[in-house]
Amino acid sequence: MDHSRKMIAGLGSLALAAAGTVAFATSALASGSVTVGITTALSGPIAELGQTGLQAIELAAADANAKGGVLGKQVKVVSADSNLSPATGATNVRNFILDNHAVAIFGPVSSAVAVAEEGVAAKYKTPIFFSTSNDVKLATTNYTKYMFQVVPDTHMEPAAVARYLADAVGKKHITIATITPDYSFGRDTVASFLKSLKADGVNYTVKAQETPKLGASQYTSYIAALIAAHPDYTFMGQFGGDLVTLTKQAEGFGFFKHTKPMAMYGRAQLKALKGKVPAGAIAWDRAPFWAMKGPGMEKFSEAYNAKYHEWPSAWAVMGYTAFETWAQGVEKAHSFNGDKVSAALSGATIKTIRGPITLRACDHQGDVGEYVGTIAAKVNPKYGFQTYAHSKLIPAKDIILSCKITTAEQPKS
Amino acid sequence: MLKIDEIHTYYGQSHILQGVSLEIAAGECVALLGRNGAGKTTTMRSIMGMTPPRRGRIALDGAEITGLSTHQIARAGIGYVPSGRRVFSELTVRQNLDLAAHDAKGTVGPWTVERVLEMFPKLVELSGRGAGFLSGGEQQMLKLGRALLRNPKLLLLDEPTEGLAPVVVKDLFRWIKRLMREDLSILLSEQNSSFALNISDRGYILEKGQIRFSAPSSELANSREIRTYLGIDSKTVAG
Amino acid sequence: MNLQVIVIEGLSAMTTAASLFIIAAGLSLIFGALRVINVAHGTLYMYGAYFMATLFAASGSGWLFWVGLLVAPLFVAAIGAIAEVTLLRRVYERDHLVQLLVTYSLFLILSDLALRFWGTASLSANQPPSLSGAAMVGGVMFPAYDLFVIGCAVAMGLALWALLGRTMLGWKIRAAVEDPETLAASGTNVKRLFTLVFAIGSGLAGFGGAVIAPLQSVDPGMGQSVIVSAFIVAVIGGLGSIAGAAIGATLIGIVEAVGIFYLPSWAPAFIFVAMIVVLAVRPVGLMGQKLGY
Amino acid sequence: MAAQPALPPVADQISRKRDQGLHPAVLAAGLAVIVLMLAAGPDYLGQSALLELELILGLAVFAAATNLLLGYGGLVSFGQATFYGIGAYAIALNWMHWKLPFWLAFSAAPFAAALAAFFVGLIALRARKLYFALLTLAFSQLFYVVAEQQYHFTGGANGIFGKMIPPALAVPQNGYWFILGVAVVALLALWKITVSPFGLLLRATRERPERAESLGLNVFGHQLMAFVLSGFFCGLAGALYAVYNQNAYPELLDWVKSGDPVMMSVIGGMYSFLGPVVGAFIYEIARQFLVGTTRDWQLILGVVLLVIILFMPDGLIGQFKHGLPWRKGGRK
Repeated sequence: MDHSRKMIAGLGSLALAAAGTVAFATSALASGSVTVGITTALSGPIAELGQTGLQAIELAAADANAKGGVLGKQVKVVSADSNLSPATGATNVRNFILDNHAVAIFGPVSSAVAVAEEGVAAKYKTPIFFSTSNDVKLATTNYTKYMFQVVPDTHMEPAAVARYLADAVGKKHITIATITPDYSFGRDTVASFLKSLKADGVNYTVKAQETPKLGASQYTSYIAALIAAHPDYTFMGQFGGDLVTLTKQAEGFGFFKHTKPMAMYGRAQLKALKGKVPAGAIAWDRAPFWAMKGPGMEKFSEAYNAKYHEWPSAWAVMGYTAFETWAQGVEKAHSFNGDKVSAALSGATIKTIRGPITLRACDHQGDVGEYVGTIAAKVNPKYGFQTYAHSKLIPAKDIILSCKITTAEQPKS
Repeated sequence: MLKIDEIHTYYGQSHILQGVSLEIAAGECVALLGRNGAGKTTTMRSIMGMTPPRRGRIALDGAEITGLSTHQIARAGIGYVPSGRRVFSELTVRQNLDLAAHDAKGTVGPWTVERVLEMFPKLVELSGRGAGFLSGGEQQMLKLGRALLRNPKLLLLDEPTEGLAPVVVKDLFRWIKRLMREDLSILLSEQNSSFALNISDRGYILEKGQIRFSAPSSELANSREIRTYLGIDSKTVAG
Repeated sequence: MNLQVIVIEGLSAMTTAASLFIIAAGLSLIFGALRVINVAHGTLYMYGAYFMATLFAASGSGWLFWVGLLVAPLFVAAIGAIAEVTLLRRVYERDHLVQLLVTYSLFLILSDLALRFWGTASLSANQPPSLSGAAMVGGVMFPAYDLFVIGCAVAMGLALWALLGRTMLGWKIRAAVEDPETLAASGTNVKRLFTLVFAIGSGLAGFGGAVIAPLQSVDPGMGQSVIVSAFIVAVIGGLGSIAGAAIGATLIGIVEAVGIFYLPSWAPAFIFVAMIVVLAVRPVGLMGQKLGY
Repeated sequence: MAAQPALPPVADQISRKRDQGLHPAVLAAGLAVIVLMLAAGPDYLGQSALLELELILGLAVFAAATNLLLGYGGLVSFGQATFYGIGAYAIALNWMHWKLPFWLAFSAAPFAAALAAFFVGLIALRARKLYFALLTLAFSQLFYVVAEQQYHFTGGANGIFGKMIPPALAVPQNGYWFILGVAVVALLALWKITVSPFGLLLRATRERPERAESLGLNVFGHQLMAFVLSGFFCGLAGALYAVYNQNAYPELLDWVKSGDPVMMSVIGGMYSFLGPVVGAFIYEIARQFLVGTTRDWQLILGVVLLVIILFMPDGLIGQFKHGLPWRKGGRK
């Protein structure tokens, strides 16, 4: 047929061009553009997580475009608010893929939305990159070969904190209380934390476990219950604004004089609390730019600060990393095709601003470590908030679940 | 004093007043008569701007008041005594009066809280009582007092005898007579036609939203046709 | 359970109750006079908190806190007044559903505008130095600021009681609740009175936000998370009744505290159960009156 | 429902007030054409449009079922998502725990929702107007909190995701036709209910409850029946959602979700049967469009809603009947 002959001719000439000089091929392709989609929380209580992640991905796309694009194509970023609703998130992903012809999806904030989006992306064989939500289920029970997680999962993160604590307390007996949002993230985190403590041989007793609802505005009754428990350490699983609220209210009780708090104090919380984070608190963060070494990281945080007039959150650092991961996957596969990109990234090692990341072939989890440290007493003059006095990168190899465990839970087919 | 010219008033889709015109001269007491649902209360409410007419005009002392809101019409000099138990039942008697006096600030005229209490001495002893606990006659005093505090030029009395004991009706008769002596213009809507015709100078008869007759009250009272129409029993003429 | 725990639990229940009352009182006042359920009330509360966080973040010196406490309510009251004049005034005659949807639209619009003005990040207002730290109450440490919040709630309750019971404005509001037409016939500009009531109710929300701001993270979700609890408190107490709101807030404060202590995993469900039980027994709320709505 | 012989006058009065829009035959023909066009959808619509339609068809049933209470019964419920969510959860929970055949779960879903509606209605209908609305809201939140907390049973906040529908339905066109078929049948059944003696008596309870009561009509009983029927169809709509998206999660039970069908009914017009259906199409398409194109979607949605509420009191369908707004210049 005339039509197919034309296509064959076209493909042939393309192949010729590719086989010819690389420079020629690149300039020929540069005329086109390609779209990636990000749907995340852009309104509501945890919009900060989505917003900073989106900003970083836009910055990453701009950086890539300035260098000639990905595989010679300029990258366009489309975004939409998931409004924290799984249905909206899933529909957005579908629309990105079907209507905008998006070739990659970047992940949402809450795990409920992530699970919904993961399914849709897989249905349309489009790679999806999780850089904020970190539910271990995304890579186990809900695993699809199109997902990649470049953030420590809900097992790794608390395991890192447990390891840090184990190193600090040694053989001493300690009492622990936990307070986590009544939400799958909170539940999984606290369960993994306690399990990891046991695995690390820590001699502990749990005195109280509280689970206020996500987005609560009053914690006094919970704090009162915690005070009654007299724990040596209090593991606080709240994140975002909830952690700010909890810290402020607990501070008023003088609670932190009697217990050592442990929580995910990131850039936003440190900034919002303006020097009022209890000094010596054990804090962790998936990607605290101030504690991360390397010229790439420095360049990124300066550029981010110059563009958005704020320092990057962990969500921003990882959003950038996610984009880098996808871009290198495309370069390796030499294609935007989802199956090819997925195959190229599976087991690959990617160069990112935070250093090399290897995406395990068994579950596509990146071998990213977690940063754990103690909060400094004083505000860092350059950044305007308290950073860590001491910090440690707990490497992924110490905390990541074995492939045997994760693959056992993956769907069989 | 008040001139109503061809007003049409609606409640939703239903056409209640179909071109009502009437006039009240200064110092005159005019009765508005008719059966239940003839449009008496709607006429009152139209004047007060509570259910503004869609067509026609109303003028007070030559100045048009159609389209003004209720409080502006009240401030223009019309006092309104609604029918039924419409006192502010959660407030005390004294608070009811003070509230009206506060609203009347700046008006010129003889009526003050003291003078109202002089006219209705019963209210003095009741002043601390919740207005919702008053008897029908006491509430009538309070409503009248409240309206007078405005120092109005024109007083609208909507069904004042409704639900009152005969002895209180007699009191009411005296009060209205006294107000007439003070040169207050009054528009009185009544079911109790004999009461109304006895006290008023002129009368209008409303039927189905239209004025059917208008004549001096004595003439209306003497016409057998009208008496039959209004169903006046010749034995129960009050006053 | 020892005495200390009882004291702390009791005080925390009161703090919860206080902050609920602070939000619910304005909602109930507006409903009482205007018969409108204001879905945007939580958002107005958020505006108060944002205002405080913006002002207080600028310097952090103590006196600005007191300025904020005065100015934030005025700022929010002005927003409320504008909303009343441009939107709500048009729908008093329509049914409740329409009014509800108008305030819901207002909620959407105000939430979006807040995102534009203040961004997505959590802001925070510090506690003024004079009120930070812990105080000793009944042998236990309790946050001084929480005591201040309880004090504010009591002061607000008393002020509303005095306003409604002792002032001409209060009498007029109560008269307007009962019979706006007759009130207008005595010469009161009822429209303006309604605007004023809506502004006062909004101002109370703004005051609440400004008071609570130093106790929590000020972020785009804060209006949404309080509005349902505020409804529940106002409804349990009986819509329109300030005393009812106080009782409802206390009840919820106690139910929550007890629930958290004994059955933490079910505690969030308790306030809904409380509301269902109260309304099943008294369909108009504890202090509500049977009215034609 | 016992149709008392004493009642025809009320019912008759109301039936005369029925939709005086297009001639019924024209309307029926028009609707048939629309349904046929929808049925042929896979021939000319893209995949994303088809999926969008699947969602909207379910929502249309949800809105029409809610409007049975709202427009016909005068009962404003902010808790219909309870039943929508139960419908979806019935399928998801069966898939996760009991593994009974899908068709059994699908058929049982509306009955489960109706049963829940019976108990909720029994309590909520004791309260009046606003209190009723807020009580249904409280039930909605109660179910929401429970679904979020009973982690091991319901999957908690993440909900349940998985291959819960038979492979035949997972084929995009089959799924679409199935949802279209069920939705059309459900809408027809709902319409039948609204024009039945029961539907007319229900309107009587809305328009003149005292009169209806004095004529011996059991107002509470009728309202409860309406609540159960509405719950049944909301549950069916929820089951259609599970077919469309193969999941169930707590947000489906939230009061915000309950607000959706109310909004759709008001936008489309709650005093005509098709109003909520039209509202569902317009609301969902507009919302999708705005969310996808602008960060300020809440602002625009709010303004659009205001315009409709303030200037089109009977919704878009009502507006169509009364004449176009720019032609008549206000209705007052």
